[in-house]
Amino acid sequence: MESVTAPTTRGRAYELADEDLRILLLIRHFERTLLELFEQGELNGTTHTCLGQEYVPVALRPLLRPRDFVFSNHRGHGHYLARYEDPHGLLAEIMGREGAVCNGVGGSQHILRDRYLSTGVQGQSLPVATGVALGLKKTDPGALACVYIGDGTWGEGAVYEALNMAQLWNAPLLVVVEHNGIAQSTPTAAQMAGTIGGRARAFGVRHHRVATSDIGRIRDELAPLLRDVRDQCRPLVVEFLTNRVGPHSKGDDSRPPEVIRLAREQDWYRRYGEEFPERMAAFDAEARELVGRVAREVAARPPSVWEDR
Amino acid sequence: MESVTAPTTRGRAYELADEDLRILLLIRHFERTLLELFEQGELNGTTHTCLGQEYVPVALRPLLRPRDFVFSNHRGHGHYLARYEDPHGLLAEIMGREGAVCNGVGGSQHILRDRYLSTGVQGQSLPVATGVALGLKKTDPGALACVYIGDGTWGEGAVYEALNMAQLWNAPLLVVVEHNGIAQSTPTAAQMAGTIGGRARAFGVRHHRVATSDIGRIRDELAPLLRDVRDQCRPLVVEFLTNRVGPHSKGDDSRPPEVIRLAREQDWYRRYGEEFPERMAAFDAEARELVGRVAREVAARPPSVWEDR
Amino acid sequence: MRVAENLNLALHQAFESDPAVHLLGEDVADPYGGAFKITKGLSSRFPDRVLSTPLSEGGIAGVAAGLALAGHPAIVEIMFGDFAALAFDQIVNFAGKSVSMYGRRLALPLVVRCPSGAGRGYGPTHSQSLQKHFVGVPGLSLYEISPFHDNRVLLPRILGRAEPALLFEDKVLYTRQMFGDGIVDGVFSFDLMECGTARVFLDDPDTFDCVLIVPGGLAHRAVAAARTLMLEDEISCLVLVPARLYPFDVEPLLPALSRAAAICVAEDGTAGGTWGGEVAHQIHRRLWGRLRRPVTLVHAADTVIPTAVHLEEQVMVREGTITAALRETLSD
Amino acid sequence: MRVAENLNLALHQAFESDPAVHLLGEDVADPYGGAFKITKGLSSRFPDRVLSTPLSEGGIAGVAAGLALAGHPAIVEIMFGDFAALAFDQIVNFAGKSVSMYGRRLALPLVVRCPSGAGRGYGPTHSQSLQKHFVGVPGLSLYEISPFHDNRVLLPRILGRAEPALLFEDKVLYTRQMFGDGIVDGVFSFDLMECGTARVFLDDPDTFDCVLIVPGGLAHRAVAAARTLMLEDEISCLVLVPARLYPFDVEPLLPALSRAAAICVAEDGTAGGTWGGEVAHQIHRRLWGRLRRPVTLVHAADTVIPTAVHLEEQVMVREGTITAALRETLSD
Ligand SMILES: Cc1ncc(C[n+]2csc(CCOP(=O)(O)OP(=O)(O)O)c2C)c(N)n1
Ligand SMILES: Cc1ncc(C[n+]2csc(CCOP(=O)(O)OP(=O)(O)O)c2C)c(N)n1
Ligand SMILES: [Mg+2]
Ligand SMILES: [Mg+2]
Repeated sequence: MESVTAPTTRGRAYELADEDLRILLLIRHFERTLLELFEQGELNGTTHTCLGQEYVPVALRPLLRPRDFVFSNHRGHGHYLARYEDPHGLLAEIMGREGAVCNGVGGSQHILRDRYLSTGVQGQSLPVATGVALGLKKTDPGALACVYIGDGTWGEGAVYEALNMAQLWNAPLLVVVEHNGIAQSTPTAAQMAGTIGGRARAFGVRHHRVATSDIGRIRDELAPLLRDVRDQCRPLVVEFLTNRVGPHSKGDDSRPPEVIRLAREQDWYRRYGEEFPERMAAFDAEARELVGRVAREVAARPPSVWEDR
Repeated sequence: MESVTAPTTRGRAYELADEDLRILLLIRHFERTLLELFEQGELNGTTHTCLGQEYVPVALRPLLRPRDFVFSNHRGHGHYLARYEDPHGLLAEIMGREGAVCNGVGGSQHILRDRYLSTGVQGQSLPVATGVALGLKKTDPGALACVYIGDGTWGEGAVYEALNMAQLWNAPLLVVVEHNGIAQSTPTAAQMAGTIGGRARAFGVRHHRVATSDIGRIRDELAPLLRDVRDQCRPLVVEFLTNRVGPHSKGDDSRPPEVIRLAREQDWYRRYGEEFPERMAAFDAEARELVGRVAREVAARPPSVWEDR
Repeated sequence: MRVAENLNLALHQAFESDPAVHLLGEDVADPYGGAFKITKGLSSRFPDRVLSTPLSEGGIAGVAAGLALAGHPAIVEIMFGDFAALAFDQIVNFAGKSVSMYGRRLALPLVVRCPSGAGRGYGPTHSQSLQKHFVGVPGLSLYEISPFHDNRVLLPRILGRAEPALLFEDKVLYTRQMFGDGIVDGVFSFDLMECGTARVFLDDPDTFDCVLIVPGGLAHRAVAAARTLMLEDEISCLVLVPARLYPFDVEPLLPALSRAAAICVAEDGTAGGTWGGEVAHQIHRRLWGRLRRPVTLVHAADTVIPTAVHLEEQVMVREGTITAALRETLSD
Repeated sequence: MRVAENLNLALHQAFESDPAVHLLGEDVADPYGGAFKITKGLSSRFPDRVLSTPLSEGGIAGVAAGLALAGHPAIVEIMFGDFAALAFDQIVNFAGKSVSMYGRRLALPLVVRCPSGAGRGYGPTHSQSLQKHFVGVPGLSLYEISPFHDNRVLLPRILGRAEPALLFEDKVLYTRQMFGDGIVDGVFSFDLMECGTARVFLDDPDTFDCVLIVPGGLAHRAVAAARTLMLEDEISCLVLVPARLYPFDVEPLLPALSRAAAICVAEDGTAGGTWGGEVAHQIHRRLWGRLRRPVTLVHAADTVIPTAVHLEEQVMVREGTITAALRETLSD
């Protein structure tokens, strides 16, 4: 019921597809732009960027299908962009401008589009996703419900109520855990006794740990597991060991410098920059340019209108 | 982190002390009397008898100390009687008569006396007991908080939130699980994926399974474990594999006859009756007589008065 | 027909008429059929659509919301309504919010059934009426069963709105008979107003001294109070029993209310931020200057609901609590 | 001194004066010091008594109740008050009940702090004012911080009652200054009535046209409305800001209220079963026949709190919402 990737790349090397690099960088620049806009006082409220974790939804991209439901959380921009490549709609949502996915009502944390839904209350979405999975099983066999949560969210009782029911009733549920070692300011060890793997297994739920950020390898590993979620309606917890490179939200990073340095070191962005500097530079410039244009376009739009209350 | 008893008695045989037999039978007759009183229409509301499970609190009796907190649940008469040997106060509480432990306000499910407290909402008491354990650790080192729950209660998210915190913060918490294979009408397999042991371990919490109803053996097994709870503030889940011999509450037993028969076969009452018929008969008659007298006395009392609202 | 049976039939019909409807709850499957037997027979007829759940009130509400989101109208039975407290987040902060917080209306056909109320000796954590705690959440409607409202009409109407709703069900009412054919007893008749509110009257719905407004669980006590007031005090009462508690529209009741010498709203549960307070406020604002006296609210005593019968009686709203309140009101 | 700082000092003093006091909450430890920095410095000074918790709002409330039960007064910080929904069972059905459901009073010194309110663009699930959902639970008191009430006085008083309480804290208020020395600004003064309610007045607390009652989070908006009404309409308002919202005792306010041409209660959150409704009901009953008009309630619009600033402003109670409501009331 348990499997793990080797943390280092062994065996055949995976090529990073242009498409994937493009989306990775789209997300990266989207997030950076948000932090800049915040600093410039252009944005209100709060936002949680996924800097360092962009590869998780990018890796899952071809493994998920349009009829799958995706449940996202507070740190969801990458999840959304990997699914819809719609920086305009998302930025408009965050800035409250015309063309916003949810007319500016939901903002960064509350997005609904087709079969994609996020909420700002941690843990709440797991039982909901379980219900959706049970529904899909009847009306859309082969489709699954995927729900993203962080390591800290394993503090919520709702997680266990949901895992229990998902396993009892064979829900095609995929729980993607972005284990970045921290919840807001609290290191995982200070908020979690035991392990995520142990907790999944305790409910009879299959668990797989992904210790690499190599997108091709991740897909190879996950493809057969996701097949079982779909075909056998067998719930699955996939735990990504990942790194939060940025602050929790806007500049609130109280981690010791050493920890931040380590996170940065493991950042795919840095690694790719070293591995293939020229290709990176070209794609990076393109993404930066694109997001910059999006930001200017969206900023120039009139405020969003909310009619269908 | 895991240990189990052998289900059958091997090695040295344990003598059942008179004292233990007396209390076992006190509880047994108390519960039987309740069901009779219900049938006769003498009681109102509902009640959950612990028929078949009496030995659990009796085994724990000498292992718990007056300064320990005990948290009980809906099926708590045995827990109370094993601690206080006070059938008058409890029956008065259930019948709403003078001398009731809680003036008839709490009834069967909501009892408070010194450091004993029960509530009717399943799972609620685990976080509370964790808090009490943390408090005791500071002001009463060596004391623990013991909380009784059933197998079905493992459906509640509160259980996991509490286990996590208890383990993270080294709370002297003892969770006693009376795993009787059923929750109201639902067999454990239909409401629990995985196992109780796995769930405790998933939170790093030590787990011990008791598969015997031999009181002396249980005490031998648990004594060192409870010492660690007290001295090392190491949380512990003790899972008793036990049998609900009676209905869930009053006559609502929808189990197949075969299952009920099996439960009855394992009943200590039947076994002791075979093992030492004469001693049993004598003690049994005494307990029956005692509880009968208590019931008559309490029934003759005026209604309880509730002043300190 | 007993109310429990009527509700059971309503559930069966909901399952028959829409093959997507699901029901979830603890011990709801046959042969047990739920703690109050309201779901009897459902799991035998529709085994795939009835989920007998673990003890996970919050989780169940969430799973049901998920089913609803995926197009399967979902009904939840919370074994004792008190435990809806455990599902408060899912009901108020997910289901209730999601219908509007994404910037457009979202369909979410979810009904959370809450067996409520005291009078059966179940004690402080199994006898509450938590209606008031759920009042005033945009997108979340509150209903209550009554002996006047056929649940075979009410339930499809609730589900048809495709919005999250709570359905409160008085546990004592389960054991009583439904009223039919406009007859309450030899003395009182009833009809349903166009807005859905039931009105109980003596001979003529337009002739009365006082108006009593109560949710369904109090219907029998209110009618009994009306009877007593008629016999002993020659005060005639119109009893109004709405099926939907929130949002509450006082408009259609104004003609009757404006003629009343006294208006009393009685409800189970303690005072403070209640449904009755909401109704009273609407009446005060709409009929200001035309009311002879303020609306009287009747509640349970300001404490927990004790277990022992004699204590429970001291605390609960009884027929006598209502008659006494109306007498006092009229004597002002 | 900023309100956040005052509250922080109050917590430090509570820890100094009672070595049994504990505080629990998510990310409350240094250097983070809580999402709103209210607990800054506490964990450094009292490392054994500050528990930075996992994400487990329900569990935390339970653990805190357990500490209180074992004699350790406990303060919980719910990071965003909205998540108190997850602790609803523990707060209402354990802590609130346990003080009386065992047939005698039980001490349970527990304070659940709820940073609340909109205006900071946090969106529908991080901006609510859930006060009304907790109103009317016997044994559970509700307080709200204000710029007039020194938390170094308020907090010990709450803890001293040794009963479960919720303390609502407006998130925007955190960033404002406390008022001291009876001075609000060049125009308005304030004092504290004996009952603890703050009153803001022009020259003389006994001379005014209207009364505005608001919880602390609305204090600035209410005072601003009073200022506008004075300058633009020559209407003078007395603003009343109670620290304890529930139980609410209207008695000491009656002399002032009975002289008002209009009374308005403004509160954040949507209409329906609100604290303001409760206050209004008490006023209507006590001053029936002496009021010129019914109490006006002011609420947020009947929907979720949207994220975008321009939308949030459409929904929230603003100064203008209050002035408009009072103008309309007076023109009736
Ligand atoms: C129920 C609930 N409690 C608290 C919060 C506030 N909060 C938002 S994110 C967060 C930390 C979440 O940590 P984790 O799940 O590890 O996700 P990460 O932020 O690391 O991606 C907290 C405490 C919340 N949104 N919901
Ligand atoms: C939160 C909550 N949900 C449901 C119930 C109703 N209920 C009382 S006992 C029970 C079954 C409990 O099963 P288990 O924990 O196995 O204990 P057992 O009855 O077998 O001793 C249920 C569903 C309750 N009291 N509290
Ligand atoms: Mg994390
Ligand atoms: Mg059991």
